[in-house]
Amino acid sequence: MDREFTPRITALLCKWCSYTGADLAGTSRLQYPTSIIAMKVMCSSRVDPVLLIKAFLSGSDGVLLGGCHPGDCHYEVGNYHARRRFAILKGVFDTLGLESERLKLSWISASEGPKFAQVANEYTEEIKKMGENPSKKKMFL
Amino acid sequence: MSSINLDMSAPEGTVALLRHLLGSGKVSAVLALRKSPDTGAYDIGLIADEAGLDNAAPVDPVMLANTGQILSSLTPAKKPLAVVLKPCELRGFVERVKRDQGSLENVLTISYTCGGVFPLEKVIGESFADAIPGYFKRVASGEIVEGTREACRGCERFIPSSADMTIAMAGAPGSTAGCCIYLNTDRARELAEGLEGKQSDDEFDPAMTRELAAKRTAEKEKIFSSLTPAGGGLDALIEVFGKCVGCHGCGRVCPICYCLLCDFESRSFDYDLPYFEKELAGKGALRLPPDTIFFHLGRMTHMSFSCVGCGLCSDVCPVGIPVAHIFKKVGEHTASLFDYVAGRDVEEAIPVMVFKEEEFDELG
Amino acid sequence: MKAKIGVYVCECGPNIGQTIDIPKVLESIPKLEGYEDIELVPKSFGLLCSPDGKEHLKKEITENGYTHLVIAACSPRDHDATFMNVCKEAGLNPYLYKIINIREHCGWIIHDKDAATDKAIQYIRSGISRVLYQSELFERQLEITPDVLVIGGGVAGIEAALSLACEDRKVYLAEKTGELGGKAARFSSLLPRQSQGADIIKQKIEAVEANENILVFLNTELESSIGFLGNFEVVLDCDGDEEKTDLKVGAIIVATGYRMSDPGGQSGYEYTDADEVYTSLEIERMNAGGGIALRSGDKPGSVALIHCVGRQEKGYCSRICCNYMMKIGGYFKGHSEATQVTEFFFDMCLPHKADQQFFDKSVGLGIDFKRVKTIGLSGTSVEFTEIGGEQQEMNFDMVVLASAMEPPEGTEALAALLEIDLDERGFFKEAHQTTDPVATSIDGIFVVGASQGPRDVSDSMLLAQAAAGRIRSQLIPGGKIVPEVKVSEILEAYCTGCRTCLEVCGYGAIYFDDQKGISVVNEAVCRGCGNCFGSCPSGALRTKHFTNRQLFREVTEALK
Amino acid sequence: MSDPEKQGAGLEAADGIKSAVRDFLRKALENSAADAVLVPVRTPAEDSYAWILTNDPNLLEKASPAAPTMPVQGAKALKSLTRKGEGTARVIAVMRPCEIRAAMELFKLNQVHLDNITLISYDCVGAVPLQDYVGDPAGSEERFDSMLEARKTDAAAVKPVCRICVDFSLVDSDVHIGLMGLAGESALLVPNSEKGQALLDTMGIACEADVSGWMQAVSELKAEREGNRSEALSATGAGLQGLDGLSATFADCIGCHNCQSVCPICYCRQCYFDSEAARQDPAALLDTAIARGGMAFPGNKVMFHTGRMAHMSLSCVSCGQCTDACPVSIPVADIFSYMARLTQATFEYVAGRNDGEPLPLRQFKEDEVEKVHEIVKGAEEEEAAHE
Amino acid sequence: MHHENVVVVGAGLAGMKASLLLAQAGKKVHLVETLPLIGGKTIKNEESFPNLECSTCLVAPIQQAVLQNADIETMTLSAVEKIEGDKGNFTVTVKKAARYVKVADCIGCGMCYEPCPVSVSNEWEENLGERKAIYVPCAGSLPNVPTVDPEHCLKLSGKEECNACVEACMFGAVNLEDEDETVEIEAGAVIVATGSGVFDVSALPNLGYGEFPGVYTPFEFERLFASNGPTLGELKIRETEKVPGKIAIIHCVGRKERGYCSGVCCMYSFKFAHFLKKKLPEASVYNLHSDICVMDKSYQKFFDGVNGTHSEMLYNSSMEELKVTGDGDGVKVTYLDEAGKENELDVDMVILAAAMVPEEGASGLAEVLGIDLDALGFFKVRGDDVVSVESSREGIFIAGTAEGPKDSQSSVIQAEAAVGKVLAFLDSCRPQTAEAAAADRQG
Repeated sequence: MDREFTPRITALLCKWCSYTGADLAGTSRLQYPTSIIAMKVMCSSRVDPVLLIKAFLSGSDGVLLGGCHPGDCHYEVGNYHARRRFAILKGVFDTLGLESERLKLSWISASEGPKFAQVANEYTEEIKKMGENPSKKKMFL
Repeated sequence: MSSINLDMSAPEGTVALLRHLLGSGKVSAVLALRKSPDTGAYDIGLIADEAGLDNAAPVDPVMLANTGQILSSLTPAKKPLAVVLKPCELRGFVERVKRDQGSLENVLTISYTCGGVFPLEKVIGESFADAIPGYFKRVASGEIVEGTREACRGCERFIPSSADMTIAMAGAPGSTAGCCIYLNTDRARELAEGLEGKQSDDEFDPAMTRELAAKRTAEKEKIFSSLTPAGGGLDALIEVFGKCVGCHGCGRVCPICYCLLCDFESRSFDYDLPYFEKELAGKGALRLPPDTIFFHLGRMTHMSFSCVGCGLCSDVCPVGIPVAHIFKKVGEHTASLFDYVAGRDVEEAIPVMVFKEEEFDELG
Repeated sequence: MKAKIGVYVCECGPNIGQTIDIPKVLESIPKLEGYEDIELVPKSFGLLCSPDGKEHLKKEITENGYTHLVIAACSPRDHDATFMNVCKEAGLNPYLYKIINIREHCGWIIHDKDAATDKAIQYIRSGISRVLYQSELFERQLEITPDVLVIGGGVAGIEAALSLACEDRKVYLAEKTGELGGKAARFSSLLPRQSQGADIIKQKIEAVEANENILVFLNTELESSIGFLGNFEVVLDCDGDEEKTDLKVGAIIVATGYRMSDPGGQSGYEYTDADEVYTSLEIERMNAGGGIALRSGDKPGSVALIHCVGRQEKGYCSRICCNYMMKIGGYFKGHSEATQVTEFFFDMCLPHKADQQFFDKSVGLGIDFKRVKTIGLSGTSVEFTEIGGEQQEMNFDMVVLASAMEPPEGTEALAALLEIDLDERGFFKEAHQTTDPVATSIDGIFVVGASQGPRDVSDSMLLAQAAAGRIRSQLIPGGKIVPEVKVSEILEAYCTGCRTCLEVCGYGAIYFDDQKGISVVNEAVCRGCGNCFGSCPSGALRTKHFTNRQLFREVTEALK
Repeated sequence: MSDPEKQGAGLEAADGIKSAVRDFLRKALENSAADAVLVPVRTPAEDSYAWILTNDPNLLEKASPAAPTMPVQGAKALKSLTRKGEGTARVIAVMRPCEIRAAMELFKLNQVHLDNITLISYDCVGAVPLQDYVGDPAGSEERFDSMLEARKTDAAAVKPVCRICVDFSLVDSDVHIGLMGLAGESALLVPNSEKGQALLDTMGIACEADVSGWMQAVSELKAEREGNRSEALSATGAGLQGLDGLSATFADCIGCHNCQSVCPICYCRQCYFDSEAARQDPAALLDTAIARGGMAFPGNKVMFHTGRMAHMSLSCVSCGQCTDACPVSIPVADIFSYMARLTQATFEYVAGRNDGEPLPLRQFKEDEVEKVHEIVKGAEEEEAAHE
Repeated sequence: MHHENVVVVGAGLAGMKASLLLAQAGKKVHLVETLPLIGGKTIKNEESFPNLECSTCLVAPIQQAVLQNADIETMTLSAVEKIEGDKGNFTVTVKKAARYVKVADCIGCGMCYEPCPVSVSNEWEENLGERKAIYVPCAGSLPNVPTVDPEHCLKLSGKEECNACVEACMFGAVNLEDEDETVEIEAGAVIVATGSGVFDVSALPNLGYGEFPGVYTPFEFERLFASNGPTLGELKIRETEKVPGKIAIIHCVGRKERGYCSGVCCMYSFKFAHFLKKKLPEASVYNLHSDICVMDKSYQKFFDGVNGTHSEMLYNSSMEELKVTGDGDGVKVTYLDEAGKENELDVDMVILAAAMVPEEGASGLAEVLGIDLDALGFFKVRGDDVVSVESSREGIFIAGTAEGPKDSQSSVIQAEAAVGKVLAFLDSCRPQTAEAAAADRQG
């Protein structure tokens, strides 16, 4: 169990842009670590802060929310709403000193396979530096 | 005319105002704090006949429930109502109105510069009645009164933000001499017609309460810095909320938590045994019932930016967790992201209902 | 009954076969903790999306009587639809199946086979736990009415009506004023080919009147409209008669046109009604009537045509002004070649392939075109700076202003009534500017002609035909529509009626039930994005197939 | 239950009863007689206790099988674990008798499943009121430990309901730990069901010890308590007479409903009194107020409390959680104990006596709403009249 | 009695939109595309104006919908050879060139590219990148099935016996014995949406295209900028590998020669300015323009957003006098300003905003279909009064830039209008099947 720490990063990706971008990274055989666990949602706006907290408290070392670039939302404005909710969640984490770096919001378009891989790589490194999510070990949560 | 001065103390003056409103039939009922003459117990009375005003103690330093929450259940009002609220209660009501949990139509809001209230256990105590006269003196002279709730001692928003009428009390020097009622809206002026008193055109000047405001800010900083989870991370959070018994009383008394059934008590958050077994396999130990921290974090993301700092959550917590200040601290931050002030103005859109195209960008 | 889940790993040839240790995956599945009371049937297959693969899968589902199906293969974008169909054919509700993307997201992104394999196992485990919480969903078919309401009896509205009306499709054409044809009916000629405008419009109006499937309502405005694609209930307020007209229509076309902005309002154009300064529309009317003349009755000897009036203030180019000013220049030259015609322009806007020829022709007529940087008008004297030149002043007998096109009054009210959006300039907003230009944010409501943006007659008609195309393909007489299945729903007991979801919904799919004081989702309109879900603190909202329990499972399981 | 043939096994408790039980649990985990145990563990801030489910023998060090205070009623913890049915893990839960009795009630209400749960109860000396404990954890710990050592309740230190508790000992658990009347360094392990017997067998614990002495002590204490109980409760009852009495008692109630949400028996997701159904039309409220000259808020105090009594007093186990959670110190528990005694007596029913006894008001379910409405309406009117 | 099927020629934005609508209406559609992929010109752009939306995000769902629609038969590498009959009863002969890869068997894993020894420049990438003899034009192209280019394939061109790709494919999808085939389609109507080409800038030697590596055509620049392009979006000038510091965008290239304004060049030139500033904030960008054509209601705003902030606007009073000459490894642009004074501009890169011209196959196709072209070489539409979408032959319709230069919005409008006309006489009164409706919901 003491070998190098591979983070678990929950990535909730919008079906239209980011998930497609992740696919493109794959079809282009771009390399990134297996730490990223991608899950499809119809729109980043579907993701309620509570779901992100759940992921965090369940031990996700990082939580990545991926949506269309501002203005590109398949549903017009979903990502703007998602962004606000995310900002609030981060605000809560910041005030409580809860390593808000473990929460990341990123805009990745369908043609940005390279960007997805880059985000995956960089974010994994970032998280590695931070180490494990403490909530994994907490029994009093 | 934008203010009227009655030759009596602020508490008396407030009752006089209510008498005027109810007596003249300008309002059909008044919602205000009452004190039973025999038992000394408080309640919030919906008073429809003048006699009922004999027991009125509208500005006593007591908060049993958020009057804004009660007002919600009385609106939309078919007949005109006058209600005396503390500034935080008024903000709470405004936040509710924004969420369609109440309506300002036909409601005359009377508020006052608030000196803070005492904790419930003090209020129900024997000697409480004796505390009150002294309280009003100290309040007027701009003191932070000993023994009032932490939530109040550190409250900087003790000046009503959107009341029809504002009564100068806390931090308003000389208000012991008389009761100065500021009429902030046409509605207020119209309803004040015929109220005996010295009329003038002075409008309420926050400057006069500056000193108190400063003291409160200092106090708030002190309290904030004493909060364990202030940037203390997960461990600190567990330390503070560790003793939470999960009664969710904080949510139930919260004027903002308007949900009928809290999501965290809903089926989405039931788990079956296999789930726990897997958790156990991973952790070796887990708490039951689960989701203690989850509940509080979740609640913060849902409503912290609307927190009006009324302090009831701390009051009802059976184990004395400083819920109020933690939420207030978090709320001040989340609200500031949108230059939002909870309950300041009913026209101010709730941050999660709107957005700006140019803001934040990628986060994290 | 005990769940029995078929878990199929597609080798996808070498793509998964060589990048992921499939035997290891298959072994691991029965060992998964917490699934003791569930029967897991792990299998692998060469290529599931191949015809054989699909047949095999179908057979397996029916023979083994799976309650759920998990397929670990490629991206859902490639074959989700494929396997959903397989499930349907095999009699398994397609929403009890889930595809797991272990190719794009595991096999192809890392060379380390073990790592890829471990990740694949995680994915599959989380997929299994999710699928257990998925529930059957069923497509619904909705009856529709093919009839159409067209608001606005100008060229666009008329064209829309004519393109749609047929035996099994009535068209109701509602016009605010007392006559059909709109402004264009008064034009003496139409761009780009300068043919006899009035006549064409007249013919079309006659065609409308002759068409028994088109019911014209004059002096009529829309009073209310509720419903959705295929099922709108509208009320028309016909000026004059007492009782309102209630109609059921399947679609609504908005063709309320434009109006000319008042050039008097624009800075730099000082003139009074006494001055010989006219708008292009006034000239059109004169020309169609007694002919163009000064107030004195004399013919003008010199005319200034000024382009782009109010463009800066409006913040947009009205697209057609350059062309119609050349047309008007043509009128003058037509009456007398001697008339001295000068056109002042900033940029010559000739977007259509034929426009350049038209411009060259105008130059040929002897019209003098001046490209200016600044221009001002006092009375009928024009002060201007030609590009690369000095400021100078010229006097004219007559001045014609090409003022900008803008939305007519009543546009905002209509938008509010139909719950469709306006753009920042006040024109109706398209569903998508480039890919969906005649639709709106509400399915079944279309905008055509100049109400969607400055357009000439010809383009306006084209937009009308486009809307007709959309409606003809969506609303087939006797046909049905099948709304999205993965929609949101609101749990009555949990809803507090705070209206947050209404605010964030971009499709008017949520309405408020005043009786119950709660929000309600119109499943026929909802597109299933889940924004309302994300916005609801009460947990009263649930987006089918993306519920919290399903996603919680997916997330937490992947972390084990 | 009190079968004279009963045998028990001695439990060496030289280092205190807590560590004796800890060792027992550790042993159980080590010989995999159980997969996990559910016990109170002191919170990191050492200012309270929380129910922890663990399979790690080492973690038991922090566990306190008999916690001084009862922040969360054990039955609630058990409910959150087993509400949705059985798993495979075999869990030992160590709880106070009142917690086990609550679990029995919840079992009947299908809120708790017990097939894989082994319940261990112990002679309870009472629980320190929650506020007292969080106010002075260290002191409370001391007081409680000395009570435990002396195996004697210190009335001043425990909840009022504990002082008059008669079900402090053997209940329908699987294994009971007898303390009363035994010397400081010894305790009794009493198997109380086949499951319990099986547990002791797999752990190789033979039951030869004589239990009569302990049972004697228990029945004496019971008798003594019965006396105090009826005395105290009738005193409480006296203060409750008529609506005046009720209103006076609940005068300070602020309607936070903490009492309901911490109650192990109030298992509803959403209390009827918080639900949409209980909401009144604003206009109607105002009109009533005008007609009657006034109206008091927070309203429906009596309605809520009487309604709750009607709903669950039959199952009330007098654990005292409600009083602990009341921010205005209303003796809710005493009042409910009083009601419970009456209602349960009428049906010769003892809440949580065992898991077989049918709920007297099983058919109550059908006409629940009407019943509530009667009570509610009644209370409403009288209360209003009282204005 | 007539046929319900419709042939759509050209699988660009207009063609795809038309096909989807027709399928939704329950018609069988045969979508004929000469290239091995569908999507048209739009998918070459990283972002499209005026909202700078990611083009792939806009078009990919449409492509997916087309490919997954049971009622649309997508025929790539295909061309119409012959058409007989009349409106309602056409017989359309389509020649499908051999793909040498079985679409049904290929799963698009791309294992076949690696071993292919041949490497030639990729025309779809405007020859800015290389490809193998077996290839997909770009990452993410749809259908995601490679094609073999017989001209360069060693085996097919008879140069040598090479089976590398055949062996590499585990699915036996590669079939070098594949042959062209010809199919006859009974169709009620035909929609021509073959799009347009770009003015050949080398026809204007004074612009130095081909002479100086720094001079780019619009689509060259689009691919250079695209994140899925040959440089993964890295802006480096070919050969010199230099990152441009100064860029000149020259408007109206070919306008005079062609005799019309294309209506979109101004906008994409401003878009380029935006692109450049986004990736190279330090760069200075110059737009050399004459008439600025921003006719759509939203275009002016876009222009205002770029004007000055992203690019300096320089008035160029004569295209004839404008010269692009070499200057070290940079380029010099000489032009006459608004006062007619000669000016010089030293830049590293020049982008020539070239006119939209008829697609090269247009005249051939016109002949095959027996329809007229206009004087400019675009497909002619009927109606002397107002512009329509009907070609000179009944039952054949024109949509998109095949009819003349226009922006995407106008192309889609024409496509939808064409569908309207088609359905109007194919008289679609049969109930729509649930499947068709469901299919429409896909994606």
